[in-house]
Amino acid sequence: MEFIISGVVQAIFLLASGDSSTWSAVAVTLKVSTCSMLMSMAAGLPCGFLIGYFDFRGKRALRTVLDTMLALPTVFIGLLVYAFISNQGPLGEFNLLFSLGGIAVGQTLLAFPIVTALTAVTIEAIDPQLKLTLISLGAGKKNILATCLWEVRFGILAAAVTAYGRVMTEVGISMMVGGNIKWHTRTITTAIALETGKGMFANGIALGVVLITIAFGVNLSLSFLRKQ
Amino acid sequence: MEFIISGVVQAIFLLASGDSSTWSAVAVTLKVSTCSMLMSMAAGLPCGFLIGYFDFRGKRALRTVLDTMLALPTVFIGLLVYAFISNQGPLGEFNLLFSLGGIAVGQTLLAFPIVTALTAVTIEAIDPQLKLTLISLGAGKKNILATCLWEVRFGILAAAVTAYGRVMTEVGISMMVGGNIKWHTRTITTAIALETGKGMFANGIALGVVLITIAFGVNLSLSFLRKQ
Amino acid sequence: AMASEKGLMMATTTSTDNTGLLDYLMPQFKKDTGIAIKWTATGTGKALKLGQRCDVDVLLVHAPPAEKKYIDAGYGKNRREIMYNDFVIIGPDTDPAGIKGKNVRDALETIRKNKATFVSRGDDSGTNKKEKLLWNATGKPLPEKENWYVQAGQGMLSTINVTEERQGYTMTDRGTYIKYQSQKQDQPMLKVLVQGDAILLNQYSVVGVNPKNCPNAKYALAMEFSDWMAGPRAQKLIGEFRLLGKPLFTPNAK
Amino acid sequence: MKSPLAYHFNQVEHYYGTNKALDIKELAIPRGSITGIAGPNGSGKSTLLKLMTFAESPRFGEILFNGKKEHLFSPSVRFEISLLTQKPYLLKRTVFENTAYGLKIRKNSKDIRARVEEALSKVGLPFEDFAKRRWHQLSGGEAQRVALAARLALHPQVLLLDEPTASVDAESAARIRDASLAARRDWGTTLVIVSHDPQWLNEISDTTLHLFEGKAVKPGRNTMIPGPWTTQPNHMAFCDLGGGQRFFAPDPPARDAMGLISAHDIKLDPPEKSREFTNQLEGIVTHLVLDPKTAMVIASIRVGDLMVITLIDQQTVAASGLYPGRVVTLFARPSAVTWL
Amino acid sequence: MKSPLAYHFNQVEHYYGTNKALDIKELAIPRGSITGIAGPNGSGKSTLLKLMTFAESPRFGEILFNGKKEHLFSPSVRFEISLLTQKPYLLKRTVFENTAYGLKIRKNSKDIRARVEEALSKVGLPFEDFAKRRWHQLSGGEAQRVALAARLALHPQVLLLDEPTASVDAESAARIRDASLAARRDWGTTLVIVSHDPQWLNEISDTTLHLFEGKAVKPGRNTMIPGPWTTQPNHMAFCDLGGGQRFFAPDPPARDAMGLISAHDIKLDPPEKSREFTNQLEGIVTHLVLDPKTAMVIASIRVGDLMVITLIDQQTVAASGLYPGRVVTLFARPSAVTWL
Ligand SMILES: Nc1ncnc2c1ncn2[C@@H]1O[C@H](COP(=O)(O)OP(=O)(O)OP(=O)(O)O)[C@@H](O)[C@H]1O
Ligand SMILES: Nc1ncnc2c1ncn2[C@@H]1O[C@H](COP(=O)(O)OP(=O)(O)OP(=O)(O)O)[C@@H](O)[C@H]1O
Ligand SMILES: [Mg+2]
Ligand SMILES: [Mg+2]
Repeated sequence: MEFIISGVVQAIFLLASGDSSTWSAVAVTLKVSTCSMLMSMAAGLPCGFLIGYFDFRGKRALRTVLDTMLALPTVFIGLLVYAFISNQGPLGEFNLLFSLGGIAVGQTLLAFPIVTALTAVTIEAIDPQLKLTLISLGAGKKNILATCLWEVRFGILAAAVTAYGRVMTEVGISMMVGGNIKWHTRTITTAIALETGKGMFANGIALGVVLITIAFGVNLSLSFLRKQ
Repeated sequence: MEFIISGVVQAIFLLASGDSSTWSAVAVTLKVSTCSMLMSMAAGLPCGFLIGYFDFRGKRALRTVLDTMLALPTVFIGLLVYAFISNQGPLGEFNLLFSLGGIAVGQTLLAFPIVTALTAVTIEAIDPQLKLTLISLGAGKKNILATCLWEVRFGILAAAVTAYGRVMTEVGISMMVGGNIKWHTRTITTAIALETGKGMFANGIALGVVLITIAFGVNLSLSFLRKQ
Repeated sequence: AMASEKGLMMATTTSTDNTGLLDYLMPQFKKDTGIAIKWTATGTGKALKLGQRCDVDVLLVHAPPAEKKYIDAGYGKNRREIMYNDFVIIGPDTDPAGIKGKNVRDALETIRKNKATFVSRGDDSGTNKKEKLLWNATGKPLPEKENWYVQAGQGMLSTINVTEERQGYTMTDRGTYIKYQSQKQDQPMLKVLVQGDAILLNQYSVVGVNPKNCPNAKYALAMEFSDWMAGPRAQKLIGEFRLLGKPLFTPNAK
Repeated sequence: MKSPLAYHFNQVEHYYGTNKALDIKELAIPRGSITGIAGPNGSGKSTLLKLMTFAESPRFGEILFNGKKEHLFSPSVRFEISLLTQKPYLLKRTVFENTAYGLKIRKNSKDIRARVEEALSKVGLPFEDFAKRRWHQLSGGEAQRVALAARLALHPQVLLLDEPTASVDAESAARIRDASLAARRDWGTTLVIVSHDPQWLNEISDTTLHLFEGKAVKPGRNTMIPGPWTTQPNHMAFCDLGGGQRFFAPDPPARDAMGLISAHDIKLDPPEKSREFTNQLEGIVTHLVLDPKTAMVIASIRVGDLMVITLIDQQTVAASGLYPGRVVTLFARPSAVTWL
Repeated sequence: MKSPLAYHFNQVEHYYGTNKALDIKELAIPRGSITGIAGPNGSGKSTLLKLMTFAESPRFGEILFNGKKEHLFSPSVRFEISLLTQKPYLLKRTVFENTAYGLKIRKNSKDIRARVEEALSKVGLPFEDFAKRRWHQLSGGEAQRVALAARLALHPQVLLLDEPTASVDAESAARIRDASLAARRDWGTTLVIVSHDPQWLNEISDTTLHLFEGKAVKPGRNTMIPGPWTTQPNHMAFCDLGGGQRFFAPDPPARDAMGLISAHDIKLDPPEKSREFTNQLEGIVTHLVLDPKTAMVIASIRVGDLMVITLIDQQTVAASGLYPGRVVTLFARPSAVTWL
């Protein structure tokens, strides 16, 4: 118990004192997660829209596959990405191993099914009248995509926030692909894992509190989007 | 690359040959994740319903907190639970540490915000007419809860599947609270982490494939719920 | 590995990193040689694998038999012993099985006979490999499936925590034990019961990645690192390194 | 002893934000009566019905149900009052399940099928064709009728219908009328029905409450004269009806005041000589409709842009040779105008 | 050269699953015409309009637009055809943004405000009161009118309106009529309008297409006699109208066949002696309505349960002293009945 309290105290100290290794991990976390969120949203929103909007053969099968992809363990994704970008892998020459780019690729793979699946179900719940309404007002394909997504913006926001939570907190990919290298690829979560492994539970808690504070800040700045 | 292929081959072998340590991990994973999904759904559905259905002061703030809870790192949750249930913790006498019950508690904490947040946003998107329609047909409070949830069953299903994916794949809690004890609390994901740590990448891939196969089975059996 | 000119990528075991040794030593190395070194701390098994797959340039590990096999397989080259610390067997103060003061072999025999809880790391790490070696030295098979033989599959400190919760015995490296001890404000529930046996020595070595296997590996820089570690300055620094006031590693480069 | 009144409104005001949507000083709805509610869009009709379900409470005033203060979820409200909303919502289930939903909630499970069949046939949907269809496999009018059937199946004490005939064909509208009348006859149901079809509403209801901007307009058939009013020095204001015709009335409370004149105050023959000034308007008969209840003829006469409504008995219509298309002269005393 | 026809349907059939919803052998809609579509619920009216937007393709047959085969998203379809759906959907935005949506898509951004203001005023919603309201802050009829305004703002070449006056008050219905006529006059718009209000529809449309079970009924005003028919040995079948009255017709194709008789074939005076047998029916006049276009009077006469429609000229109405409530005798030749 006592380590929780001292962890919280320490978190305040870490944030206030500008502890450089903490801030380095914060920066890495923000950079990587922002990047992977942007990529997964860019790919996942249109895919989710297509799956949710259209009826086609094999839709249910595709949905099942997508749902299964929600259960990809991060270590597994980490291993897959590693296989491709390690020196012996087909993409070895891009030097993505132990780099932020590599982590971002893996996290994109992690977030993509979440964004896609949740977008699809949200789009599917749209009033069927909307489709005909948009067409009847002269909306083209891109307008329909944009307007449908905007109509269900709260659902999309929820998808994004869920994916963001997943990306922010994952360890497996950052560890496997990033290597948890101090000052370079150490994210807050890999730092927590490290501290916890060392038995420095209070440090782990402190870093956890730091992460949650960041997440809170992000969500707070998104919450204006929730205004009706 | 080669370890991916050999991993997949090995996965088939593991499943077919009935490798006892693999099956033990499968059983543990299924037991724990089922248990934590049941608990988090039981708590999260009503909470999500209340948040989504009613308008109240502080709703937006509550939603922000909930969204932030989506970004609780699993190691952090693991540490919190550990603090409570370790021998020196306030709940030490229940002997939950290194037990499946302890993991289930932690995973419930992990899944609860996901179920709640996604349920809330789904319920919120319900046609405002539904409320008055149900009341006007004589629905009581429980009927309203049940019928609303059933009306948006695809959204609820998506929430459940997302939470399930999260629970199935988490490592931090199982490791910290369960202790990754072979034959007892070793889940597939902690086993993957272990194998990967040993450098047995093919084994990691194999176990990952096993996990995904299970998830696919679960999602396949849920997909009939998706029939219109 | 990394793109930078004079950058060296090392895979090492968690113990060197967790004790803070590398954070203490590596800035000196950089200062002396101008080589920017980065390291990823993992289990010994994974560290060796990363070297085998050419993702790192040099290894700092502690599993001599595995290292030898590794070099024989052509993955590693130029193994150089740098330092050692030692393993100890710890257990509850009350010592229910009664192993205190015994030699390793007798102690393990006693544990087996009494079916006293023994927590193994079970993660194929250097420590775990050593432990299995000790069990093998008793001449009987590893108690893989015995109920009293708990395989934690985690790092050393977590394993000690499991041991404490279970009131069992375990084998640990001394560095981690010192950490554990200090975390318990020097009143640990688990005490050192068996130590000092020659077989308990824990040898750390630097192994270069074989350029025949990995043409891109920076073998020259790796050797520079190896030389520096074995050199007088680093050896002295290692000897002076204190964790919580206690010496941890004994330099023994030849 | 139960109150003879199903509903009693007392100084009820309801707001959306700061926007007053309803302001009913008093309203008494007897048990077993059929009350029609008419009024332009946004006049508060749906709001009135919503308050009658107790799903929302009025900001001010009180509503008694069967003489008692009531609240949502009290069993007498829950199981006895049923509302057909203006845009009915169908549950994402089959037609059968939609119709049976309320019955299942009432744990009234033995004769569900019979009740559903009865209710569907009342709205003209053959059970065999429709029971198994899913909610989205219906045309607009069919969906509307399924929603009504779901309410009829409940045999409620109070049935509130918000535009039950919107987007419903004429035959079904007649069916809905018959079903409403049968509900009163067979189950003693009190009905409150909103509709924009004055003829249909008139055929069915005992009395009609006209709402305007949330307020109840005096009962009976009225012509509304929306202004604007141009005040003259002699306290007589006039409203331009178009086509050069003017309607005079004394002292409007505001330029945009809504004037009301009862159908009984519009005459086809010139009044006996009196000192009072009389509006004299020329118009074309457009509709002559029989009021089946009073056996009077309701005549709609277009005067400029205004539709003036008057009631004439059948003999007079026959005698004066009135027919749609005929030009007639109407007379009305300015002092007969009341203000909203 | 553009085709003089806006739409041309050729052997069009459309199905939902195996259920045939529409079966139009031929249909030609000239540019600038106003076509009314009438018919009972489920007769395929909304389906017809949906096909006219090209949002869906008919299972069989082809639809030409301006003489060409068209498809969704072709610019001439996208920007020129606008449909008001039966249950209009408002975007979760303000009234202004809903009304301006189509304009913004057209990148027609300079006079958006003026256009929106114009469109809203056409449906009787003051810009100041409504522009800033959000979609859910509207009554049912107001929402319906906002949706219409969004279409009017586009000045489309083709305007398809699915029950624009459902749940709209009488004054607004008149406004919508005027706006539709103005659209044709000012922009040459072709209108196709579905409505269940025959009078309103008649006032506005050049021709009315009656649908029944997906098929077009012969044009003009008809009375439908739904059967069932009881066949007699002499090949003459009859349908019970209630009140002991029977309508005779020869050879119905099926027991439940729908018989049709034109208003012109229903006479008020007995035919000259002829060998042919004549239906003789007693009924009560219920409505006399002026058809402003033909200046004829449309008389609705209740015979048993059936509403029979006939057209009479004003002189005859005046001469024969017809008034709502009067009992009259109608005559109709059985051979005048056609079958659907
Ligand atoms: N949720 C709301 N928020 C704000 N204003 C509302 C809301 N609902 C209705 N109003 C306004 O309250 C007034 C009354 O609305 P109500 O729905 O009762 O009208 P109505 O008589 O049923 O009209 P209609 O014939 O169009 O259905 C209208 O001016 C409407 O704009
Ligand atoms: N999505 C659907 N799936 C199956 N059947 C449908 C579907 N939509 C409509 N139908 C059926 O097709 C027929 C024609 O429907 P349509 O909506 O065109 O009727 P409508 O003439 O517009 O009726 P209404 O006056 O009730 O609006 C009806 O029998 C209806 O039940
Ligand atoms: Mg209303
Ligand atoms: Mg329709």
